[in-house]
Amino acid sequence: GDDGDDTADTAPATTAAPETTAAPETTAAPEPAAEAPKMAIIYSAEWNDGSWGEAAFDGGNKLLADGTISDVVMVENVPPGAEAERALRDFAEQGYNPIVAHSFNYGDNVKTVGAEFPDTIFAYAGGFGDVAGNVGDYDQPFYEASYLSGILGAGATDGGNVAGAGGFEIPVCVGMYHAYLAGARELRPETEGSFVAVGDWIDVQLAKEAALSQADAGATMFVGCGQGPTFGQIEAANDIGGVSTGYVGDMAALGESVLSSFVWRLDRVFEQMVADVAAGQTEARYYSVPLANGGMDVLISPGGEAKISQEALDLFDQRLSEIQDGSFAVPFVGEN
Amino acid sequence: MRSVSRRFGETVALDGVDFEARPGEIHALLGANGAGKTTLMRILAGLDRPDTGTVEVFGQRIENFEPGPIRALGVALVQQHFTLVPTLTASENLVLARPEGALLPPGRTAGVRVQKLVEQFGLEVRDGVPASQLSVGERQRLEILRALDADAKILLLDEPTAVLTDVEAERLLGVARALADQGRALVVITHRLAEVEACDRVTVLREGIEAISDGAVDGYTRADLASAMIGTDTSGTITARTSRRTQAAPVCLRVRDVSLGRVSSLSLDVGEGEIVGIAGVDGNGQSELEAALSGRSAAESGEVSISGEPIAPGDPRSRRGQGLAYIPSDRYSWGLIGPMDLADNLELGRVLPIRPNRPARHKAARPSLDHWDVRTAGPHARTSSLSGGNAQKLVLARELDEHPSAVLACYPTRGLDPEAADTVATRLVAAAEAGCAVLWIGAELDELLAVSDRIEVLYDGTLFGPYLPPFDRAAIGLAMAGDAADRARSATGGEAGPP
Amino acid sequence: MDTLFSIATVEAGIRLGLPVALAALGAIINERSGVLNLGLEGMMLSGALGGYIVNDATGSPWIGLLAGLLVGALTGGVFAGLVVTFRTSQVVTGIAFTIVAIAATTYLFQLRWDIGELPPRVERLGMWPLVALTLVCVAGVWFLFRRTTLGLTISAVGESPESADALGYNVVLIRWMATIAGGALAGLGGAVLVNGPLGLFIEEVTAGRGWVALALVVFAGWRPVPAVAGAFLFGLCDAAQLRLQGTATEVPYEVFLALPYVVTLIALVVRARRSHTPAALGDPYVRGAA
Amino acid sequence: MTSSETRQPTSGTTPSPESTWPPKLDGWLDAVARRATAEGILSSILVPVVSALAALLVGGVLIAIDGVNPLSVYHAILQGVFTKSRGFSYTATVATPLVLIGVGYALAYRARVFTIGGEGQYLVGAVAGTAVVTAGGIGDLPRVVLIVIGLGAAIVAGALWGGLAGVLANRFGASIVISTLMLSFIGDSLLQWAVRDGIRDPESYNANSRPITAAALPSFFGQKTHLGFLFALVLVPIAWWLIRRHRWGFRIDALGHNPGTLDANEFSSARVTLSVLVVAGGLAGLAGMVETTGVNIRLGQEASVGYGWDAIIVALIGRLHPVGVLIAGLGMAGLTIGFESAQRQFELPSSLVSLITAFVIIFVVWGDAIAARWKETR
Ligand SMILES: Nc1ncnc2c1ncn2[C@@H]1O[C@H](COP(=O)(O)OP(=O)(O)OP(=O)(O)O)[C@@H](O)[C@H]1O
Ligand SMILES: Nc1ncnc2c1ncn2[C@@H]1O[C@H](COP(=O)(O)OP(=O)(O)OP(=O)(O)O)[C@@H](O)[C@H]1O
Ligand SMILES: [Mg+2]
Ligand SMILES: [Mg+2]
Repeated sequence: GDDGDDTADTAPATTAAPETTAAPETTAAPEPAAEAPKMAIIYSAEWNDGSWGEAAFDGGNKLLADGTISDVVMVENVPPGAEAERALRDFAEQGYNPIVAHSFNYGDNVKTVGAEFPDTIFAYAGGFGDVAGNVGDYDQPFYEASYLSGILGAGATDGGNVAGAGGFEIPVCVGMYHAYLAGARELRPETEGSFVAVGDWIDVQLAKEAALSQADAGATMFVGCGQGPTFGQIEAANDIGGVSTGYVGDMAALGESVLSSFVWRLDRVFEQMVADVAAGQTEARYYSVPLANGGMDVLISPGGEAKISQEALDLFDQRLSEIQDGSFAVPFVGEN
Repeated sequence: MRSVSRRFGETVALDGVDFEARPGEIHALLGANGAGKTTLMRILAGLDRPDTGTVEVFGQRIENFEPGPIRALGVALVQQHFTLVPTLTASENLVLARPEGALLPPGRTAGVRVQKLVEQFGLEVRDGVPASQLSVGERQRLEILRALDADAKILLLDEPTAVLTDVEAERLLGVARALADQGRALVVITHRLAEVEACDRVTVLREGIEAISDGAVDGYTRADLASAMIGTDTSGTITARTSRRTQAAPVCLRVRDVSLGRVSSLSLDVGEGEIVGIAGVDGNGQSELEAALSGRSAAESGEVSISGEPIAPGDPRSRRGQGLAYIPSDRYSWGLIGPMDLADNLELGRVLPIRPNRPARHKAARPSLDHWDVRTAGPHARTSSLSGGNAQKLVLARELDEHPSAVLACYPTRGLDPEAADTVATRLVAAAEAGCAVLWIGAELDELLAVSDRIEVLYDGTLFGPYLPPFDRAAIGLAMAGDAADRARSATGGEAGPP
Repeated sequence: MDTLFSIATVEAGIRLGLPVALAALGAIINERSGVLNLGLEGMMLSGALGGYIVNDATGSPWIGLLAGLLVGALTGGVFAGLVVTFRTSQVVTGIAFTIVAIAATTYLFQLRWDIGELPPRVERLGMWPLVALTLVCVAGVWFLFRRTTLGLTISAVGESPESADALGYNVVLIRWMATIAGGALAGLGGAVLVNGPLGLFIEEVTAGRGWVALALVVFAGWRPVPAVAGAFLFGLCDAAQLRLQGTATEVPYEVFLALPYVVTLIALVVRARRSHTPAALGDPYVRGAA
Repeated sequence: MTSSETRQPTSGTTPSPESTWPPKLDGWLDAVARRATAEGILSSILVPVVSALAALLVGGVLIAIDGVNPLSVYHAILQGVFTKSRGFSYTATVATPLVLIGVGYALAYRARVFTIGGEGQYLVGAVAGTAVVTAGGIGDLPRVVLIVIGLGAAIVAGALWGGLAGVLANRFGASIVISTLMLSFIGDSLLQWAVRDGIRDPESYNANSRPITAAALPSFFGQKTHLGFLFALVLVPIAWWLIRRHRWGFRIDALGHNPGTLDANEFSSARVTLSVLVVAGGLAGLAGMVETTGVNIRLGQEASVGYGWDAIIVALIGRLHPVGVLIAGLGMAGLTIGFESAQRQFELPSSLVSLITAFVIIFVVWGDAIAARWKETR
C-alpha cells in the first residue's frame, strides 16, 4: 500500500482491492473447519457504493478468505421493515450465525427476529450500544478518524472554516463534523464551522450545492457523511480548491481535494461476532472496534502529504499514537 | 364510386352503392337516419374504407384510404360533427388545414387569409377567438371556409344546414351554387326536402341501397323523394291530434325568470293535461333551457317548480319524486348508459339502496319492456345494442311508467323512423290526456304543429308567442328565423305577441 | 443572511434548475401531443447514464450530452411504441417505465463499474454553456409552438386528435415524434446533470427531478417559458433552503421537498379551468372511436 | 343547496350537436373492464399469465447472463412461496396492503376516476394512525380500543387525502391523475417530517415514531399473518357485494360508463367521484396503518415501500374486480416473496430482480393491449 503507511497495522491491502468477488474465492479459500460459522449480512442499499456498503462487503469477504467463516451470504437493497425481517429470519433458519444488519434503521427488525432465534447472534449498525440479549450493536467510531482529518485539513489550508454535511441530522454525521472541527481547531482555534442536512442520502447535486453554499460562507475544509453528501462535499472542494475527506472508503480517486480518507475495517468488527459464535456465546455485545484497536485506517491520499504542513503532520502522528495508547479520547458531540 | 359496400358488425351500412359527383353540379344525398350517407362520404374522404367496391377520383383509383392523399387530390369533407380544433382561432385552424410551409405565418398574414375567404364566399366568421367560443353557425361556416380554402375540387357537405337558420341555410346554398358554377363538384347531405330543389342531381339512400340513383332533381316531386327515403307513402309526419285543449288548466310546471347562458329571464307555465311546444332552430337556448328545467344545471337566476315545489338542481332523484319525467335531447349523453343492461337502465333514478339480485331485476324489468315494445334480446341485453328507436322507447318506458305529473320532452323523436316517431308522439299525447303537463322542445315544426296545444318560439334565448291552434305556420316560421325578435326590438315597448 | 441574497445563491439555483428545466421542456412537447409521460424520471435517468458512459469513454462532455439526448430519444421511442402504437395505459406504462429505468440503469452501471471501482469523475461543462444550451432549447420549444406548423400540429393532435386526423395528419406519427422529442430532452436533462458541474453518476442520480419536472409542466400550464422560469424558481428555493439551515429560521426542510408539488397543486386551483390542459392528454387515439 | 358548486364543469352549457355513440372511451381500460363483466374469463386469466411468463422468460435470459441458471432461480422462487415454512404467510402479509389499496383503486377505476394517489394516502394514514396511538396519555387504553381508534384515524386521514383530490377536481377541474400524484409526494414529505420531528420518539436515536406496541395488530390462526389480512379477505366480498347489489356500486359503474346520464337521472356525478376517492383513500390509509401495526413496530423514514404504486397494477391486472384484485394481489405478493427468496439464495443483484419484476408489469400491460387490438381487428 502506497497510502496506508501511517497506521500500525497488518494488511491494508483489502482497502482498494477490486478482486473480492465472493464466488471464486469460496472455492479458492483455505478449507475452513466444517464448524466454522456461516455469516449473513443484509444492507439497505447497494454494496457497490464505494463506502458504507462496500466496507461490509469487503469485511465479510475478508473473513471468508481468511477461513474465519465457512460461508457468507450478502443481500443488498433490503428495505428496513417487513422485508428485512423476512431476510433475517430466512438466514437464521438456514443456520447463519452471526447475522449482520448493516443499517441503523434495522434496529426494530433485528430485535423482532432476534427474539425468535435466541441462539443466533444478531447485530445491527446502531452505533450507540443498543444491546439486548442476543441482539448486538456495532460501533461506528468515524468521529475519531474525522478528528485526525480535521488536523490534516487545517494543516493543508491557509484559513477558512469547516463544512459538514449529512443526508439527515443524525448523531454519527453530526459527531463526525464536530470532531473534524475540533481537530482543525487544534491548529487554528479561531476556526468556525457549519453542518447542513441535505435532506436526501443520494441527491449528489443538491449535496454539492449545499457544500458550495458553505464554501460561499467561507468554508475550505469539507467533511461529508453518507454517499450523496460526501460526493457532494468532495466535488465542491474540488471546485473551490479546498480540502475534503473520504468517507468510509478510499476516495482519493474522486479528486485532488481528497486529502485523506478513512477505511472502516469491518472485518475486525465481524471477527468479534464470529469469535463469540464460535465460542458458543449467545449473548451479543456492543462490538466496538475503535481506531485504537484498528477499527479504522486513516489514509492520506497520494500527494496529499505534500500539501500538509509539517506541524500538522506531527500533530497528526502525535494524536494518532495518543489515541492508540488510550491517552487521548476524541470528544463525541452527537448533536448540533 | 362503384358498388361500395361497408358493414359494421351486423349492420350493413352500405350495400353496393354507386355514386357520382360531376363538376359544376350540386348533388343532393338524401336518406333517413342511419341510411349510410355519412359512411359513404367518409369513405370518399378516406376516413373509412369500403369492404368491397372501388372509388375513383378524377379517374384515379384510390387504393390507400387515408385522408391525407385524398385531400391532396382535392376532396374536402365537412363532417356532420365539428372537426375544428377548439383551442385554435379561425386563422390557426385554417393554417393547420393548409400550412404554407414549415413556419406559421405572422398573425396579420393569417388574418388576411381569413378575411379574403370571408369576402370571397360571403361566409362571416370571427377571427382571434378560439373556435370553442364561436357560435354554432360560425363554426359551421368556418368548417366550410376551411374546406374551400383548400381549393377543393370536390366538396362534400354532410348536413351543413342542420344547425343553421333558414336564412343562413339559404345563403349557404347560394354559396354552393356559386361554387358549382366555378366548376367544382358538390355533394350536400340534407334531410330538408326543400333544399334539394336548389340542387342539380339527387341520390337517395335507404338502408344502404340507392332508392334513387343519380337522378335529375327536376324529375322528382317532394313526395317522390320522401317515399324513396322512408319507403312508404306517408309523408313522414306525425298523426295530428284530433282534439286540443282550449280551456286554461291549473298550472303544473312553472318557470319563472330563468336565466342560464343564452337563456335570459324566461318565464313559462304549462298546465295539467297541456302540451306546450317550444319551436326554434337549435342553438337558440334549447340546451340551456333543457339543462335548467331538468335540473341538470342550476339556473343562474330564477326558479323552476312543479305544483309549487321548486326543483332542486343536481338532485335528479328528488326531481323524479316531484313527478317530473325527463326525456333528454341526447339520450346517449343524458338518458342511457350503453354498457349497462336494460334492467339497470330502467332502474336509473330509482335504484333501491340495496338492489335485488340480477334475475329478480331482470324479471321486474320485463313487463315494462313488453309494454313499451322495446325490441331486444331481453332485459339482460346491453343497452348499446339497441337501435335508436328502441333506445328511445326504453327512455320513455323509464320516464313515463311512473305516471309523472309533468314531462320535459326534448326532441323526443330525434333519430327515429316515422313509425317509431309516431309511437312516441302517441304515447306523449296519451300522457297529456291523462293529465300530465308536457313541455315538448322540438326542431321539426310539423311535429309540434301536430301535437301541441300551444306553441312558443325560442329565439336567441327568449320566448315569442304563444301561438294557438289553428297554427299559422308561416308566422311561426318567421318567428323562428328571428322576425318576431326584430319587430319586438324595433317596437320599443317590446310587444312580442302573435300577429 | 447576506449570503442568502448573493450571486452565488442565484447561480446555485440556476445549476439546480437546469436539468429540471430541460426535462420539463421535453414533457411539454410530449404532453402537448396528448401523451402523458409518467416515465419522465426514467428517461432522465437513462439519459444521465448514457451521457456519463459516453463522456467517460470519449472524454468529451459534449458528446456525452449528445449521447444523453439519443438515449433519451430511444427511451421515448420505446415508450411511444407502447402507449401510442399499442395504446397501453399511459399511467401504468409510465410508472412501470420509471421502475424499469431505475433498475436497468443501476444494473448496467454496476455491470460497468464493479464493486470496488469508484465511478470515475468525467470531464465537465461549466454552468454557462449549459445555460446557453437550455436557453436555446426553451427558445426552440417556444418557437416550435408559437411559430411553426409542426408545433401547431402537435397541439392540435393533443387537443383534438380526430380533427387532426381528418385533416390528413398522422396522429400516431406525430405522437411518436413528440414522445421521442420529449424523451430526448429529458435524456438531455439527465446528461446535463451528470456532465455539467457535477461530473458524476451514482444510482438514481436524478433523485426525483423527473417528477418535479412533471409537476412544473402542470404548474406552467404546458408553456415552455413559465416552465423554465419555474424550474429556476424551485432551484432557487432549494439553494436558499440550504443556506437558511445555518440561520435561525426553522422551516422544516421537508417543506422545501414538498414545495414544487404544493405549488403545482395551488396552481391547478388558482388557474382553475384556464390551465390549458391538452384535452386529449392521456387518451389513446383510435380512428372512429369518438 | 350546494348543487351549483358540485355540478359537473361541462354540464349544460355546450352540448354537442351530434350525439356520440359509443361515448369516447379509454379503449384499453374499456377492454379490460369489459372482460371483467362478460366476455371470456379465459382471456382475462390467460393474457396476464402468458404475459408474465414471457417477462420471466426475458428475465431468465438476463439471469443466465449474470451467470446463474435461470431454472434453478425460478425453482427457488416457487420454493420460496410454496414449500418454505412461512411462504404462504409472507405472501399473505405482502398481499394485504396490495389488496386493500387495490380494491380502492378498482372501485375508482370502475368509475373512471383515475387516482394514482394510494401511496400518499397510505403514508398519511400511517402517520395519522401512529400519531393517535402513540400520543401521550392514550397508551393506557385497552388494546382493542387503541387498535380501533388507530385504524379509524388512519382511514379518516387517508380519506381526507383522497377526498382533497376529489374536491379539487369537482370545484376546480383539476386533473385527478396529476393532483393525486402531487399529493403522494406531499404525503411522503409529511411522513419525513413526522418521523423526524412531528411524532418522533424523543428516546430514539433515529428518526422514528414511538413504538406502537400497545396497538399492534394480533396475528390470526396462530400464523405469522396479522389480522390485516383478514380485513383484506373480508373487504373483497364486501366490495363485490357493493358493486353487485348496492346503490353506491351501481352509481360507480354508471359514473364510469356515462357521467352525464348519472347526473341527469340518478345522482350528482361529482359527489360519486368524491365518494369513490374518499373510499379509496380510506382503504389506502387503512392499509398504511395495518402495515405499521401489523408488520412493523413503529413508523420510520422508510415507510414508503411502494405498495401504493404496485396496487395500481394489481387493480388493473385484477380486472377491476375485487376477486381479481385478491388473486392479482396474492400473485404479485408471491412473486415478490419468491424473488426475495431466490435473491438471497443466489445473491442476485437487487437491480436485476427489480428489473424482472418491472418487466412483468410492462409485459402484462402490453399483453392486454395486444389482446385488445387483436379483438378489435376481428
Ligand atoms: N363506426 C361505426 N361502427 C358501427 N356502426 C356504424 C359505424 N358508423 C356507422 N355505423 C352504422 O352504419 C349505418 C349508417 O350510418 P351513417 O352514419 O352512414 O348514416 P347517415 O345516413 O349519415 O345517418 P344520419 O342521417 O343519422 O347522419 C348506421 O346503422 C350506423 O349505426
Ligand atoms: N356505433 C355503433 N356501434 C355498434 N353498433 C351500432 C352502432 N350504431 C348502430 N349499431 C347497431 O346497428 C343496428 C341498427 O342501428 P340503427 O340505429 O341504425 O337502427 P335503426 O334502423 O335506425 O333503428 P330504429 O328505427 O330503431 O332507430 C342496431 O342493432 C345497433 O346495435
Ligand atoms: Mg350522417
Ligand atoms: Mg335509427
